[in-house]
Amino acid sequence: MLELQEIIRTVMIIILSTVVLALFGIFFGLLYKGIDRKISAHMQGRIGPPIRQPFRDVGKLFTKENIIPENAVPWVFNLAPLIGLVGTISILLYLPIGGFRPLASVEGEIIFGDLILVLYLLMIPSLALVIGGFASGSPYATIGAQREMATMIAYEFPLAIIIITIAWKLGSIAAGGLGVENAFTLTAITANPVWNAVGPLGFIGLILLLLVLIIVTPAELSKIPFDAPEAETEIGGGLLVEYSGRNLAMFYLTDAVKTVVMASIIVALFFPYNLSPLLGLESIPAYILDFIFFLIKILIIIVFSVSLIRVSVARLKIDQIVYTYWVPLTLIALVGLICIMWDGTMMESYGWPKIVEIFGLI
Amino acid sequence: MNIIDDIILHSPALIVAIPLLGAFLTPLISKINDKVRNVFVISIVLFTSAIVLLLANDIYSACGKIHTYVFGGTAAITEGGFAVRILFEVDGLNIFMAIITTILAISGVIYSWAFMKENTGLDKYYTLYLLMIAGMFGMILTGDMFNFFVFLEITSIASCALIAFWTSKGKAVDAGFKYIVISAIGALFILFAIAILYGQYNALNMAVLASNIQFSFLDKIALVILISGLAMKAGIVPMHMWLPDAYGRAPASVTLILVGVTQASLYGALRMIFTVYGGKLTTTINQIGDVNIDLNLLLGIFIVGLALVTIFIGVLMALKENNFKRMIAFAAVAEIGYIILAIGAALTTVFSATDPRTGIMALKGGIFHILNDALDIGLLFLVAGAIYYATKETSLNRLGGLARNMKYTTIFFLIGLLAVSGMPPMNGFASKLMIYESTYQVNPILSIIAILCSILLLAVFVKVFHSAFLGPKLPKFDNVKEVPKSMLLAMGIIACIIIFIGLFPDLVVNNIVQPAVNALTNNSNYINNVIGGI
Amino acid sequence: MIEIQDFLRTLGTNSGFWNPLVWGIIIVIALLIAYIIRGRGKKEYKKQTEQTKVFLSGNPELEKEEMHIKASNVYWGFMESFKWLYTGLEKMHTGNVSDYILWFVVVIGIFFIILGVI
Amino acid sequence: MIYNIPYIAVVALIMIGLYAVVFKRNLIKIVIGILLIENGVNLFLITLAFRQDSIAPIYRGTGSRLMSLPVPHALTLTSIVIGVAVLALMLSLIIHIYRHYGTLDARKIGREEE
Repeated sequence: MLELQEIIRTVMIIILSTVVLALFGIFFGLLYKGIDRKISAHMQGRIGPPIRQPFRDVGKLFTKENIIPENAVPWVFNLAPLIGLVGTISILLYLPIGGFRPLASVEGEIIFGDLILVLYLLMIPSLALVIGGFASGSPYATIGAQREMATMIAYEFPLAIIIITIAWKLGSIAAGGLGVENAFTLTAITANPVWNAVGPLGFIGLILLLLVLIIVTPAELSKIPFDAPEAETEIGGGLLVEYSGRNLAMFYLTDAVKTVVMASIIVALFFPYNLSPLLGLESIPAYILDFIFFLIKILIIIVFSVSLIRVSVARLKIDQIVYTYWVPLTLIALVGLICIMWDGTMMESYGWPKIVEIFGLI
Repeated sequence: MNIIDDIILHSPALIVAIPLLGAFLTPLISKINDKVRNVFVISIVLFTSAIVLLLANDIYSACGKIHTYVFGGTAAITEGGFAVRILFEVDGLNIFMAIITTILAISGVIYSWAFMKENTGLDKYYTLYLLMIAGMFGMILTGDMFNFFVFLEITSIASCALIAFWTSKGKAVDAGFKYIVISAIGALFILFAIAILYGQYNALNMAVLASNIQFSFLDKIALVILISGLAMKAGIVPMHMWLPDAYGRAPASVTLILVGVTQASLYGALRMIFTVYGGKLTTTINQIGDVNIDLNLLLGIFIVGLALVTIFIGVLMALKENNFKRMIAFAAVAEIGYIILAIGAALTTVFSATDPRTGIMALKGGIFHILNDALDIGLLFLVAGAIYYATKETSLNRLGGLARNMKYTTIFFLIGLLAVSGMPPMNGFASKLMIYESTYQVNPILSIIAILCSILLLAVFVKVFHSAFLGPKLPKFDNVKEVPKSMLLAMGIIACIIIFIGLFPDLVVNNIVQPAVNALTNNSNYINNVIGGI
Repeated sequence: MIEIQDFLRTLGTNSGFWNPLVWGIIIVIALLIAYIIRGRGKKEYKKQTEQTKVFLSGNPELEKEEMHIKASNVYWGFMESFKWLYTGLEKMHTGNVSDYILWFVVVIGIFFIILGVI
Repeated sequence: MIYNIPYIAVVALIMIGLYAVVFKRNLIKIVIGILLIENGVNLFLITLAFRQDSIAPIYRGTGSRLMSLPVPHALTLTSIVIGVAVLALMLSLIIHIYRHYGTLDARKIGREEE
């Protein structure tokens, strides 16, 4: 039974952590955006803007006029950017940021959200973009918005496969599953890293899934080659074409926070390891070390899934995006899923060793 | 013994009798005045609802309580062991469905006031409307196979006449004809199956049948026909094609109740599978070569296969459709798919002795989704009706910019959009979460397809949001005004319930869904309540 | 009977949890933060000027009806990728009541084979 | 063998009815098909009630003579009544359809653009 005092304590913790995580997300999102721009500029042989450029961009946008076009439906048009940012910030609460447990949970048993919730919340920023684009009442924005929606449908298929596969590996009571309680919660996923539980076949499956997730990320973030919704060269910024001033700044911030969110999800699903147990550290030094390690992991993932891909590939057409995700990538993800499912049977019936046992890590 | 106890004692009969009586009084009352008629109809429905709530309170007061009402006697089985008396047996599942019907009926009648105001022949409209509600209550509450068939036909006839109510439109009449052909054949096949069961066990009573059933070859044929017939009435792919026609052409207030009718058919299928056949499903084994397969597994896999096809084809067709109401109808098909997905997944695991938890959770999700589906789809149909009322347009291609003129309708549509596509914090999310997080134990592919199609549903309704509500202000809709208050009230009632369920899902699951699931999984309770009373 | 604490309970599914109230608190706080951030921006713009006209790369604006993208043109990219699927689906939906019954008979047949014969 | 003939007739009636519903274009013929199915089902119910050498269950005091079951007769009566209602409704809808489209071909009705 929950006591009143406990309820108040939980509510206070949640309020406090929302504030902290909102600021964390916005600051590091913009910072990573700057780093990403610098790195991709270097890859193209340019010097690139300074790392603090995104902060300046936001500052500049706040001083610009906030135009509401005459064809727009004002209340939807203004509300969409806010909802996008709010939805993105709320995801951070459910993720294990910096190697800690998800902040929206009470120590021990009570957890308030899980991976499916995160999957759905991830749609909110995209949905806000789509509705904002539709609400602009401009043909360009409408085209961009419907492309964003089609992209969303497209990448959600492989993303769902990845998330369900990992949860299945942990939670299934059939052959190969670990039978972990609450397999969809991120606490359980970080406590039982999937790599430790698979054999050679499952290892291949996980690699495939990781690969697909890395390719899903740029679409989730509307980056080249999957930025057909924005496509500056054909439809002039697409769904953002009528946005300006502070509304555009909100979308800019949403994008920044979402980058951190996506990278954190990849970290939580595939790389939940911490350095501190290895070095035998405890309490505050351990927290600091883990946090820094977490930031580095995020940076590496952003470099691989955003900077590298967007520099090296050209933009795809919208029907190509849908096809890419629904046919080749879904097939790869399904192969990964089948590998992981067979892996369990192999380990059970033929006694195949786990991959960690092969490398002698346990 | 006070009057409340008396009412509760006779409530199953009253719930059907009052709307039935009201239906045939309506033409008389309409002679007086339109206002009086409206007040009369809503008071009939409200009175029925009050009795439903009293009965619900009674059922939920004790765990596993079943209210049996025998017509013309006290014992269900006469001396000499003939189970010929008609009886109504109300357990957790029945009352759950009755509550859904109540909500739909109240908001449907309130909505009709303004929505149907300009039509003639409203006395007949309300007569048929009440008849339909009475038929639905009968289908839901009855404990007798033949009675089920009779109420099914009453509902079909009333709803068919209502679908074709706008006889000035050729397509409406066409849809009505299709509906009556479908339901007549479905009902006749169901009667055939009932006759097969009667021929073997000399009983029409569900509980008596359930206690005697042997699962002979004839029983299997009866099961096949029963499930197929009810599945057609529930609109499961590939037997769903009547549904967009009927839903799309009927007046919106009628469509709302039609949603309930499909749910009632689904309830019938659940009752047949889990209660009538439930006791013998696991002990019957089919042989393929040397491999033995439990019948529940086979049945579950078949239903899951149908469900996946239903979900997928439902959303894909909805994505392409440009007629607002037909589009919602296809979405309704997909939503029904979620329910039977959960039921199929539950069938495969719920009877297992080692770990029934997954199956029970899936069943909970499925039953919970029946409620959510009725509310979400119902709300969207009401919104579609409101748009039709205001603009006289049904094609999305000719709409646009209505968010400026119809603010409240837009908000209700947004609530419906979020709920039907299962976005948090609406009710659809809670039940879909339960479905995803239990069906993945059966096979991960099930939850993957379910999640994907839920997002496709989101895309479907975002398209509606764009083409009907957003966009530039169209000159031809300059004079469009917000719909009358009674229509807003009807939408508001459903929207409030949606948000309430969305915010307190655990409360609803524990207090309303759990008894329904217990009633399904524990059919010996249902049987003993009748057989034990000899 | 229902108590206040029942309202606060988290929905558990054996595999995960969902508490809408906690999410609601997060959303309210985050909305507050976002609103404060948004409030630091400039509010005004020049109404009823060239500024608020729709951007069409300099092309003249058409009539309002023409400016609204029709519902049947939305999701072109998706339809284009799955043309083959949709042609099949459209062939299936003939709109004949006879075909509806045919499907019913087919389903009974398949179901009978699965349940009765096997 | 002779007692199986009604059952064969039942199956034949239902099959012919289904054939008419599925393969005939004319709406009236579809309705006739439905009626055939209905008659088949009714015949089935009646056949179930029959016992050899039995009398109608309305006589009392006939000693030990077998009575046929009364319940299926009641069911059949109800079913016939419902069937008449459905038939009337279908025919009235057909009248409306004929007024709108001037044809009873199932493949030509309800196809107009809105």
